[in-house]
Amino acid sequence: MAAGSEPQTITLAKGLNQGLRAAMEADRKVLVMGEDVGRLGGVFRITDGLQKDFGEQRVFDTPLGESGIIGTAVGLAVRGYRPVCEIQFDGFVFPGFDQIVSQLAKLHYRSQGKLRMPVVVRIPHGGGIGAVEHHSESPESYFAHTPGLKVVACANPVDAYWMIQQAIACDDPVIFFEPKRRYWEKAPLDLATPPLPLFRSRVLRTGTAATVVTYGPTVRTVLDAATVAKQEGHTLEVIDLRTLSPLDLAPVFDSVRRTGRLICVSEAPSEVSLTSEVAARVSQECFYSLAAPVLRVTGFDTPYPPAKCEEDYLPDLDRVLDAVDRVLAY
Amino acid sequence: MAAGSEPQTITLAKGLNQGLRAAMEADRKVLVMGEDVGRLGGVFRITDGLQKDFGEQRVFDTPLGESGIIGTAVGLAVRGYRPVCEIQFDGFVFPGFDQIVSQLAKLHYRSQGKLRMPVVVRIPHGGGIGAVEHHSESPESYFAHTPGLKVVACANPVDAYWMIQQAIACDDPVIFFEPKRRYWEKAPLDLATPPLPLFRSRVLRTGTAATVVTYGPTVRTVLDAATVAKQEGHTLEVIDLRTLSPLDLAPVFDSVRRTGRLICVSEAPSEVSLTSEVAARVSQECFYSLAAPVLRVTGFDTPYPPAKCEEDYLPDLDRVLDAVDRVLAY
Amino acid sequence: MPSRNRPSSRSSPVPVAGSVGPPDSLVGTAMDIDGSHTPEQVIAGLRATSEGEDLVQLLTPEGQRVSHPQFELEISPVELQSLYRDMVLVRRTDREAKALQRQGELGLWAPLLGQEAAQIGAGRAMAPQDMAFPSYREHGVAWCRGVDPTEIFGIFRGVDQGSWDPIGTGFQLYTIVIPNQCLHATGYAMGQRLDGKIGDAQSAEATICFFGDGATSQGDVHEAFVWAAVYDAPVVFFCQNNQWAISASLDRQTRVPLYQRARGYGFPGIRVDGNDVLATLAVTRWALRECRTGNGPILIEACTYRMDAHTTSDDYTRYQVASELEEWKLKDPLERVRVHLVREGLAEPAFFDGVAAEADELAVRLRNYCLSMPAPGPERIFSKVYAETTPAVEAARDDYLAYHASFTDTGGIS
Amino acid sequence: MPSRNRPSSRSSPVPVAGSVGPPDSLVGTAMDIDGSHTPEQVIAGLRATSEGEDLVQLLTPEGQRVSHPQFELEISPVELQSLYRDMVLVRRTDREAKALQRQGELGLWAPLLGQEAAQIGAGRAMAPQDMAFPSYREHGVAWCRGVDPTEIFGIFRGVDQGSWDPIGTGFQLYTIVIPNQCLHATGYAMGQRLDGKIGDAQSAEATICFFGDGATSQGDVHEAFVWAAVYDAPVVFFCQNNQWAISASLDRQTRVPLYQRARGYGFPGIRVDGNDVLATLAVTRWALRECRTGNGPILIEACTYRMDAHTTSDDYTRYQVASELEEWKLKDPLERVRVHLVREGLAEPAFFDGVAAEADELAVRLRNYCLSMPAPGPERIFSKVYAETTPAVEAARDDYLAYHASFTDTGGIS
Ligand SMILES: Cc1ncc(C[n+]2csc(CCOP(=O)(O)OP(=O)(O)O)c2C)c(N)n1
Ligand SMILES: Cc1ncc(C[n+]2csc(CCOP(=O)(O)OP(=O)(O)O)c2C)c(N)n1
Ligand SMILES: [Mg+2]
Ligand SMILES: [Mg+2]
Repeated sequence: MAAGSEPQTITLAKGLNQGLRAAMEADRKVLVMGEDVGRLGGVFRITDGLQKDFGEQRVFDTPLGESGIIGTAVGLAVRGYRPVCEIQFDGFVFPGFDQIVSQLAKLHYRSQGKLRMPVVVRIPHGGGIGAVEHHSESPESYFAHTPGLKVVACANPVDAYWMIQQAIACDDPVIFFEPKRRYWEKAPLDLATPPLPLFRSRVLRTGTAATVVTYGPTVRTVLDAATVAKQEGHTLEVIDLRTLSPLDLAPVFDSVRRTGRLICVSEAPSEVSLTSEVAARVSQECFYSLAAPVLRVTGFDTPYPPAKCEEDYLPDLDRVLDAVDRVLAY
Repeated sequence: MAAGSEPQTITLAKGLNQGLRAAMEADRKVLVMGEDVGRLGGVFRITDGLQKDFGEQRVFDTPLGESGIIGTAVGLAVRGYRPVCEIQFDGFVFPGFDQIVSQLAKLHYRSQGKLRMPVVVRIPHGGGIGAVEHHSESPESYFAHTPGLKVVACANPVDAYWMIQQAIACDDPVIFFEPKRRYWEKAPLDLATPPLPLFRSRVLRTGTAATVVTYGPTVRTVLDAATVAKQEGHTLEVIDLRTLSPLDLAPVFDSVRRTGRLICVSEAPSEVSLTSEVAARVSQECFYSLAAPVLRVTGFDTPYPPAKCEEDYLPDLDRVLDAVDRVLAY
Repeated sequence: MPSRNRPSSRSSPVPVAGSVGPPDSLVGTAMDIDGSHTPEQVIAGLRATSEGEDLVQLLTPEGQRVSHPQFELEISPVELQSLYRDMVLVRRTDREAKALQRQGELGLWAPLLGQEAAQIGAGRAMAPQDMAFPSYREHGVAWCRGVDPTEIFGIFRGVDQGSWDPIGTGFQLYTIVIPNQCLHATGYAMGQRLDGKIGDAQSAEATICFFGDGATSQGDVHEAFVWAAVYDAPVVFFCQNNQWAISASLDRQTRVPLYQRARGYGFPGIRVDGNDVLATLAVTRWALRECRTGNGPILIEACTYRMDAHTTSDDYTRYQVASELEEWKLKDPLERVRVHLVREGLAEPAFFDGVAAEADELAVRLRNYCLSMPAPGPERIFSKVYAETTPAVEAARDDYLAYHASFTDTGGIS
Repeated sequence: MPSRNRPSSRSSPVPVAGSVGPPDSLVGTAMDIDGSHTPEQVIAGLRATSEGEDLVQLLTPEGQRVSHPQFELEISPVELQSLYRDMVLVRRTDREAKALQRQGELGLWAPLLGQEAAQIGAGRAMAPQDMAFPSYREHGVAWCRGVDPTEIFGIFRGVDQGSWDPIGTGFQLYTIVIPNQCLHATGYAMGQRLDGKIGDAQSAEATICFFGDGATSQGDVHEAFVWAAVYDAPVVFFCQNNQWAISASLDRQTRVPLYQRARGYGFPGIRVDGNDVLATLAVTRWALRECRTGNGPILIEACTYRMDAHTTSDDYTRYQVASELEEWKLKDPLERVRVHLVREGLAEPAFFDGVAAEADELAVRLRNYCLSMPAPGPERIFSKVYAETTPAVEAARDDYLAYHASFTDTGGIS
């Protein structure tokens, strides 16, 4: 995909695929590893064609084991490589959690910079695809609570294309979340438009009635809700967090100081989560500006239910609008 | 320890030991398992003497592996046993994290009650003992964010004695945190005084200037701070959360409605943590009562530092009092 | 243009469920197992199957009974017929499930095509008091334990996560995180020993754990082997080596045959022809008996083949070798029993007609049940999160159900 | 009665650091390794050591050179002397560290007493370009890689978490979470292969990974074995079986000798007398060469014994059998080399006096350095959390340092 070529419409999946391709072309130390990432191109085809074009040395299927994937990636990083690990589904990252929390997150600190961990762990997250258990989890908070890690979530094809390249270029370990139910959404990619830095949140829509903060798969949900709210006469300011650790809340504080109202939306259970953190920080920083308490619209504090219940489990347009009604009622 | 015997002064470690003993006497399905829990009695001697008295069938050393410990405990629970697993140090729970999050927390829900998981996972947590890396972590938030688990933290010898028995009697999986640097603190145990239910927080001191909420090892820190603050003319209301999931915040809301000010104290990093949740909930529930933003005094958002730095890393009396000064300045 | 939804249609403007996956990932290929082979094919199959002295086989691909020094099997014509019947019925169930998935009645299906003998052989080897810990593909074992296929369908239709009684049936719930169940099985078996259920008594118990070739790479399998060996747990580790872990062929997981793993732990490892229901039955029966009498654990590697896609979302044409598939067709687990029954005159045509008719009835029943399977209501989200429920869960449920009702009442919010 | 602290004393009213642990857990027992044995004792020791045909030994406990069909070792008197010197110096370092811990100068110490031959043999077998991934007890290997003991002390004094250059020294940082480093070593070795550092060239590289007998039960060891085998990684898995995992004896981890684990993965497993520095050197040298030429991985089980407590916090009198300890004293790794050097006239008394003097000087240097070791300031907490720092970390540091300064200025807040 040569720069300067005219905007091309791509899916979020294609954006990731093209971004990985660009990163591998840019730096021969970049490796792609994981279960089924080779010939199959990953169960979501995100790595489609990479093994064919970059060879089995740089793009390889691993044995079945997430601790093995992360642990060997750590060793490869010590050796000077920049591994990009694919975790097949959100629910399968936990066997690798120890290597992520005890090693990947701590080695730079332990060695006081003598070892760097430029490792990207790609995780398709969230529900809404009618899957069986363990395929619809939203484990972002576990990682955002872990010092030493950086955590980002992309929500659209253009961000997907740029953010994966920025994550790979980052010298710190990055947990990279991909909104699996949005993989097939399309958008035009104009390479002439320079990307936002990786660790910045973005105001997607400006508004005055209330601020709505979200990330990942629910960004689309919130934008749709904002469209409906506008028809009803309320303009919502919509912010896509993009970076979950470090958090970039300055734009949120600015916004809430103007709107006086905040709603946090996420698919993850709410207890001890990213939405707790955002609500706590905004309540502190915007103490004198808040006209209403911060409301949260999230997945429920239960295990992820059978697929036939997920439409009720996931925050949808109606639940967001209901929260808008409630926050405006103050 | 026969009931009715006169109050006996015990350490927190002894409280746990006696509580385990009582639970094993009460129910022969209770098993104690983990690394070095047998002949050695655990590295902190919490299980001291149990193997001698209850035999190698009910109190046994396991091979070295936390996934193995939790995973076999799940199988034993399916068989009708009530395993009490010891994780030797907080930093070593992560190899068992997958079994805890994917299985222990979900089996009751998956089976819709046809399988019960009365498993207790004991974890000594927190710093302050001058230890090497991975021996001073505060991983409570990871578990409190996980639906299906119950999470408690004891802070004194009397609670230790009763809470471990209540946790073992609970038909749900309980992650049981023990404040390792407080193991040797003493208090009189009067068996005549009935215990508080397990999932209740407790007001330890009443006050009017501000409310301070904490749990585990920092309860002692906060009580000391309250003593000093009193000398300085400010009475602090001190609340020990005790239960981290489910949270029992009603007493906190009541308190804050009276004091108008809240400080949350925890050793854990603050980002996306239990203190975020408490701050968020109180900011919402006590929106019109808060005279000042909720302040947090916590460990820093860095990996746990070398032991020689922990005195600066850990929230101490001075940092709590400093927060009191700041919250009162509003 | 999105619009606030009406009670009737509460779907988000962007279609959600089911809308995912590249088109090709939604199409698999039905396998045509007819079993009419030329002599050349049969011989080729025979050669391929008998590779390795170490493979235990009692019935060759072309239906010949062969003997084995260690594993003998006395089996009556009626027993043979019922094993054949089991395999036909579970295969039919599998094909029907696949069809239902294609028609959108199931969200996903994990086919067992080709693994019928491994699963029926192992399932029928179990005693009523034994316990099985399955992975997610053990539909045939479930059948042997009396778990109705509709209960399996419930998982793949997304109406529940395993609705059968895991204790009463002696068949635990499916486990999707690979291979967590190996440790559960080991712990359960440790419990059987603690309960004194080891010995010669009729009441002695054993546990059997199912997992795949890919699963053997996970740490949990190792810890299960270590624990089981150290505690002499009465557990049979039954590995169905179907040669693939999604797109990963066996050489991604090991240099040597998987049954040899057991050597490093000090317990027996045996390799059986997993497409031979008699050999699988004999070896598993022996292994379970050994465990019941205190000589566990034991590892069994059942060599078989995944004759269909990994799941209905998988496109194996991207990685699987057609010739390999053809070769394995010659070793079809059902066909060899059919040929044997016919050639040895152990079953009349009427028997085969009867089984075929039974399969048709079963398929119809499953289809009808599937179509009429009730979807859970929103309250299911909040049900049984805990054995001792919490105020928070109760409150969340009440709030949501009230909110939910606001739509179904008077035309909802607007 | 608690009181708001003054700059001078900022300690909490309840004493915190160091104040923990039951008294008995703070006391270990110094071992008296003198090496003067009766013939009976020597024979007993010999018998005990040579249990199992499979044990590779080149120097018997009483200092006799023996030959081995597969592993020969040409070694000059000077080389022998330097191996002896290494062992004396690391043992002295170990004893000094233990003494410093007793005096409160180190927070903890993990003794290597008894494992000197295993570590010096393995460490000296490494080529400069090889990479070592240690656990937390490999002080002897560190010595061979030129890591000064004071850098090891830094970890146990709590001033840092590993201050040496893990790349330049070819010796990675200590790893405390058991046995995470096995996968790091495997990944690093995969990288060596990717870099084309396999072959006969002088520049060929290998990796060696250290872990204990207890560590072998963890899933990560298994995954490391699987990955290393599948990718032909040039890594030597060096297991120091010191018979104990804190209070767990070997039978808690396995039924069979640990070197046999390798069988199940299809790579060689060798058992060496870990108290025989010559055998350990020969076997490890061979294994590293095999790896460099592309024949990795290889597992080595070095049979040795933990002659002291697990750490200075451990009280092994609660579980360890004194007789076992006595038996192993007869197999002391230093003593057999000393006896050999003397009996064969390969070293003059002056040599031994020289080494003793050197050990004394080293001990003094280490002690002095330890006492003068600077404690990190609070800024260390916030240092190098990320390669690319974040505003949050910077702000937290600035806030805290300002707060901290408020105490050291004008008498602090009051
Ligand atoms: C921990 C974990 N990682 C990844 C997956 C995704 N996954 C599902 S099935 C599968 C392959 C399993 O292969 P195998 O063990 O041979 O069993 P088979 O599907 O062939 O029966 C993978 C990687 C999973 N379910 N669990
Ligand atoms: C994952 C993990 N669990 C528990 C511990 C606590 N622990 C420290 S050393 C040790 C025993 C290790 O024994 P072994 O592997 O034989 O090594 P050795 O100490 O004998 O050298 C244990 C259980 C740990 N460090 N890591
Ligand atoms: Mg398979
Ligand atoms: Mg050991």
